[in-house]
Amino acid sequence: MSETLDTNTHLSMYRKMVLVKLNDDRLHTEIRAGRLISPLYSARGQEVIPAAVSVNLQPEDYVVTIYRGIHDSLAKGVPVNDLWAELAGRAAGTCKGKGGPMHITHPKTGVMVTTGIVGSGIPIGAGLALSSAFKKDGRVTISNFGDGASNIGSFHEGLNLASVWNLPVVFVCQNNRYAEHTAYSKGTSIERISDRAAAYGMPGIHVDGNDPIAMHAAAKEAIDRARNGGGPTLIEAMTFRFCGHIIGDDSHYIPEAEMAEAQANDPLPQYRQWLIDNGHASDEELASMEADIGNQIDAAVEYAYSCDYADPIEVKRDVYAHEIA
Amino acid sequence: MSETLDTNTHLSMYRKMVLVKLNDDRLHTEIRAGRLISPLYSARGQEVIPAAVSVNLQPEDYVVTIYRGIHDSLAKGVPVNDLWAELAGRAAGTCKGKGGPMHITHPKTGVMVTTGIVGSGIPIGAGLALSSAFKKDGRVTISNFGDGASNIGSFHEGLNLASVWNLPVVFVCQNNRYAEHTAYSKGTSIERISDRAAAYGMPGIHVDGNDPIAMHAAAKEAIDRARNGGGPTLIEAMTFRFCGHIIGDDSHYIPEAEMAEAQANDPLPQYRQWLIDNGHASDEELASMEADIGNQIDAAVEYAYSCDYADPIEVKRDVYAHEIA
Amino acid sequence: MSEKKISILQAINMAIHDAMEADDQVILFGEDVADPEGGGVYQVTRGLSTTFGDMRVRSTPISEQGFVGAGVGAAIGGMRPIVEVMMVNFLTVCMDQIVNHAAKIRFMSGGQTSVPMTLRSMSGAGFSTGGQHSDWTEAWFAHTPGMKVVMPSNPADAYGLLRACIEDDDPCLHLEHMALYSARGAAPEKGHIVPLGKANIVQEGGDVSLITYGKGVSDCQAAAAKLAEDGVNVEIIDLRTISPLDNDTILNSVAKTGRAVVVHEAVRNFGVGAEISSRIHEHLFSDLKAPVQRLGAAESPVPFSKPLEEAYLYSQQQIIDAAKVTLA
Amino acid sequence: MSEKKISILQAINMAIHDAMEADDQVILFGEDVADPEGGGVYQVTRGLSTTFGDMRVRSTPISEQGFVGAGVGAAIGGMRPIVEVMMVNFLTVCMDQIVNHAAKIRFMSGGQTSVPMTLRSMSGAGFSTGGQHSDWTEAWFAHTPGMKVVMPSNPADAYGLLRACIEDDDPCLHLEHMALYSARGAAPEKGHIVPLGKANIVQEGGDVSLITYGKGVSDCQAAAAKLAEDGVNVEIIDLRTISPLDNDTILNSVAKTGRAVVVHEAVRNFGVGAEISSRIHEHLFSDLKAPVQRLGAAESPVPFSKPLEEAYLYSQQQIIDAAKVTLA
Ligand SMILES: Cc1ncc(C[n+]2csc(CCOP(=O)(O)OP(=O)(O)O)c2C)c(N)n1
Ligand SMILES: Cc1ncc(C[n+]2csc(CCOP(=O)(O)OP(=O)(O)O)c2C)c(N)n1
Ligand SMILES: [Mg+2]
Ligand SMILES: [Mg+2]
Repeated sequence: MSETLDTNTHLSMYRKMVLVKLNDDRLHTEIRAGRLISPLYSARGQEVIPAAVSVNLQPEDYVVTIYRGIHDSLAKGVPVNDLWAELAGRAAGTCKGKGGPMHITHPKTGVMVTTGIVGSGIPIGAGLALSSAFKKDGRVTISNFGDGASNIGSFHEGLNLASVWNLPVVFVCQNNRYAEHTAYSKGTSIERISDRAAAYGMPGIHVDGNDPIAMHAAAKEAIDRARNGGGPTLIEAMTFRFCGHIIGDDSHYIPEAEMAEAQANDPLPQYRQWLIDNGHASDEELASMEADIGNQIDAAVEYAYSCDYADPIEVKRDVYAHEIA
Repeated sequence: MSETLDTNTHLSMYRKMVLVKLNDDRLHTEIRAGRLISPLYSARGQEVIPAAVSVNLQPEDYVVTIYRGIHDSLAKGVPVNDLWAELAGRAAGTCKGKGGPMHITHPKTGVMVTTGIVGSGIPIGAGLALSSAFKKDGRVTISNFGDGASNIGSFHEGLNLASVWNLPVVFVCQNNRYAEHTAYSKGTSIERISDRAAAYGMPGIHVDGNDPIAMHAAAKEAIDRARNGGGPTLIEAMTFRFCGHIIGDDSHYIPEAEMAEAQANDPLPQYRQWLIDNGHASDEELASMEADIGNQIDAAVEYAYSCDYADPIEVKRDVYAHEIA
Repeated sequence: MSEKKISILQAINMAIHDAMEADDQVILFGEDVADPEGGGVYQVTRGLSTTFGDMRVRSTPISEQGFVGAGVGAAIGGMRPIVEVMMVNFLTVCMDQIVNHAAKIRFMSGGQTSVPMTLRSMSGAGFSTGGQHSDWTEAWFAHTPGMKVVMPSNPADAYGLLRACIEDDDPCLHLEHMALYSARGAAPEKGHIVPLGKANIVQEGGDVSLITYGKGVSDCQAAAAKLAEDGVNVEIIDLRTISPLDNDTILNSVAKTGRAVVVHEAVRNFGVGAEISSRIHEHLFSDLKAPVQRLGAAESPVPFSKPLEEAYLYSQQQIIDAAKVTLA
Repeated sequence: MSEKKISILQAINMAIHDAMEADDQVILFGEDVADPEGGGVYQVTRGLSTTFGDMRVRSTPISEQGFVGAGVGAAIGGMRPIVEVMMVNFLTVCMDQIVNHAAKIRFMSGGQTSVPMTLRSMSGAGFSTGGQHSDWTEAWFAHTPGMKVVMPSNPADAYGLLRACIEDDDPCLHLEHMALYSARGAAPEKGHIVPLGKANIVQEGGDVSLITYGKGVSDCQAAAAKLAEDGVNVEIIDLRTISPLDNDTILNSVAKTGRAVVVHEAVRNFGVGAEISSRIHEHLFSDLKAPVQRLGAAESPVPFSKPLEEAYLYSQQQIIDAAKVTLA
């Protein structure tokens, strides 16, 4: 890591990372305790990516993400209260409890679509960018997806279309080396997904997605290009997924050495130490930030559980703009 | 053109080209005269590609092609009588008149699938190759498609899968510069489709598909590689489509100069002259070959029109292996 | 309605034109739809890119998942995209964007986002285009909550339904029959809207209700003329909207006639006719004088050859016979 | 049937195992199906790659169009592929290969080629997996000539239907309900076949026929037990095969009872129930004592939260009420 960013940016990134991490921990706790009924596709280990991307975004910029994307949503700014109410299926949730973790949506903070279908957010992201191109609203769209998604047709069609139409979108492939239980090389015929950008005449960036500074630089380059009319970029951010595909998955298919090495390189404690070593914050300051975030999450969980479920009649609402008899 | 092939191969290629060309001419005549009711996606101008590919194939090798692929089917060996009976919708046709021009199938000569859906023959070709890998039957599969097809998801998924599984298949992209009425660069974000092979760790060959010798060499290299366990290849064969997307299309969207230049480079008369100039055949020999082929087609058309239509009860047959009440 | 006659093709073109003129957020894309590409393979969209510019009218690469997905995204971003998927059979390559996304996003987001996108797609047997260019799957989309499905039978309805779809805040599928593109009829007034979910009684009659849509309407009219010769008074209902179905119009008609035949070009089994027939039986069990008859295509892919294609499609005689079965 | 009890999950695993043992041409692929990937996300295919090797059992990239298309090609090339598309909602990304190719190729080739491929796919609401992981679209495939569609309700049927699908010379879709994977029942004999197109009378009764499949069977059994307390004698038909429908068994039962309720988890409108209801009315118009009732899910995407998901699904009470409506 080399120093190029100011303390504010660093702390802003670290804060988002801690929020994502503690939130993920708490989700595990609540689900394991049986207090929350929800699938959980943990992004533990991938915190750096959305933190570094989102500090480069404006509040009105758009984000599209996937079932695993609670980290993307939180980093973009979805309020923890609304998020937890949704995860708890309550009427006060972002989606009235109708969407759940795989479909978090919060236009107020730019989180426009969360999809459970691998790859489908890529053309949708291109479409959001198209709306910005029409409106000249200056927005940039980030579309997040995994390494496995780079093998599905939507990836190909979405990237080609975004390139042909020169759209203001950044495709962020969070390469955590596994797609469900399938190791990268069993599904993907090329060593670097970023090299696929060349198939679309698009810049491709391969970056260590666990290195906040490198990730920040990659995101900044791509977002600036999109905002300035330079068109789309494909970023492949290398990372790892510590908690399996879904809660309950014991990662038995990951060689022990691979997991051990990844865990030894957990970006969070490393970044924390680096921030201290480089004088951006003291241990106490960070501890206090962490405690604040922890309290915020405690409050959100408590708030969520105190909320009511939506009335069953809500099944009939939001199917169409106007209820159909 | 440089000389590397023997006279037999040259004449074999030329014979196939003439067959395809005269057959196409006759289709235009019959349809225009109202004697044949059928869509026609002419491959006039693309004759070299299937001629050069198929002289490198064994009779039992598989071919998959598209609505435009009558040239591929004829070059592979589908008998003209069976073909014309099908185009005329007769019971004696390859498919009993159930398939028509977009679905020519003739397993006896290895023509396994003709599809009307852009791109869908690509994964199917991979699957045929997979069956060969299982059976170790030594077959190679050729999957033909157009330039526009390289932008659809099936292309991406099919090539990636074929590469990951190292299948004995050759993907032949017949780049005629237009997809329906859309010029190449409006749909495709990269200059050479063959460069997309790199996205799948697969060799990509860019070749002049109107040059019989170059095309022969490209096909041979790829087919040999597939047959010897070296896996798939993507060939981009540059060519042109003289008669529009479908019969009736006046190619108004093609700049006149582009069309004129392409027509001036019609590969058929050029190759004919080259064969004579290089002593492979005399003008008279070629004229006699052409006359023979013309007669064969005359006979096929006559034969087709003399055949009966299938009984209407045939609508119920071949839906399932056994008729369902 | 004016006295002027236009074709359905013209009506669709006019509807898109007028919608784009009325609302800047309306955009159009699909394969070959812009003028440099001929304004559509059937020229349905001719002139629109010249009038409204390359930004708003775009020819796309061949990538239906890509551009329908882009339609979903653009709609969420506040546009009103009209997206042409050239043929109904090609909807199979982008079902995910339509069914899992366009149709569900309003609900899954708890009403925060929506997809006011209009899909246009065409099909129709009778042209010897074979198994992958002529069949119909409207029943799939009708079975998809969140989607609306319409199919016009005449120029004024094509205009009015398409404008209603474009103005509607939910995803709509506007189905077009190739055989009807050239069908002529009274031109609609500019701005004419045919409300979604409202069927049309094309012809009143007291003996039997023929319930249909799209090309079925003219086929039923022809059959009704023959039936009239035998003294049978046919009522013809043009559904116009397949989903949501106009229960009231259907049930009122059959309550009156006591007999019904449902006619569509899609294969009969598990088709739209099944839903209509069940609803009629459910609501009018004791009023019905005969079981509802259903007509559709034969249970096979669409054959290429003319005689087989004819055997595949329902015939006028079959409509007449079905009506007579209910009268027996 | 032996006395041993096994789960549906085990039955499916055994059926694939025994089919692969019996026929070298049977191969298996899908996401994560091989043992290095855990033998399927729910371990349905555990052990098979170890037993039959990496050539015959393959985990695929995430590319359903690619690997279902490869299944089509491999089947044409003489193999009998079993292809797992993990969830029913993901069938939307490969509809083209299923509907335009697998289902149509035998017909379009005039019988020269065929696609003896078995697709397996799973779904089911009740697990708070939300709008894109739990709904059902069997009606789409039943509306597709050339396809066969089955859905087992118990382990022996799962084994027998799956083996029948694999042996069948046409493309079959084997649908699996997530809630039933752990359902236990008598183990089938090795080689047990449940013929396609034959329904099963699960319980005989003279008052009303409940017609259902999959998870609907145990739901109807539970409702029937309550109805029995009120003296209502229920006949339960487990369709087992959704397409082609077993007309004879359905019609014989309803001819006897004069009353019928169709129950499925898919949304009611334009669902499989509509076809069944129409057929019954068409054939038994004068024998019916009451209109056929249909039950299905509410007309919405599947909601995430428990109370909404419950409101979405049909309830036991609704089955009881529907039966009583026919008896009123
Ligand atoms: C079209 C489709 N196929 C399969 C699935 C099942 N599935 C869910 S997540 C997943 C793995 C995705 O891997 P990757 O893209 O690497 O993202 P990650 O989960 O690792 O973040 C699969 C196969 C799906 N949701 N959609
Ligand atoms: C999925 C799909 N989308 C659209 C079409 C309509 N269509 C038929 S041919 C064609 C153009 C294909 O162009 P290309 O791949 O270059 O092949 P060519 O026709 O030039 O040989 C299109 C768009 C189709 N058949 N299938
Ligand atoms: Mg991954
Ligand atoms: Mg082309």
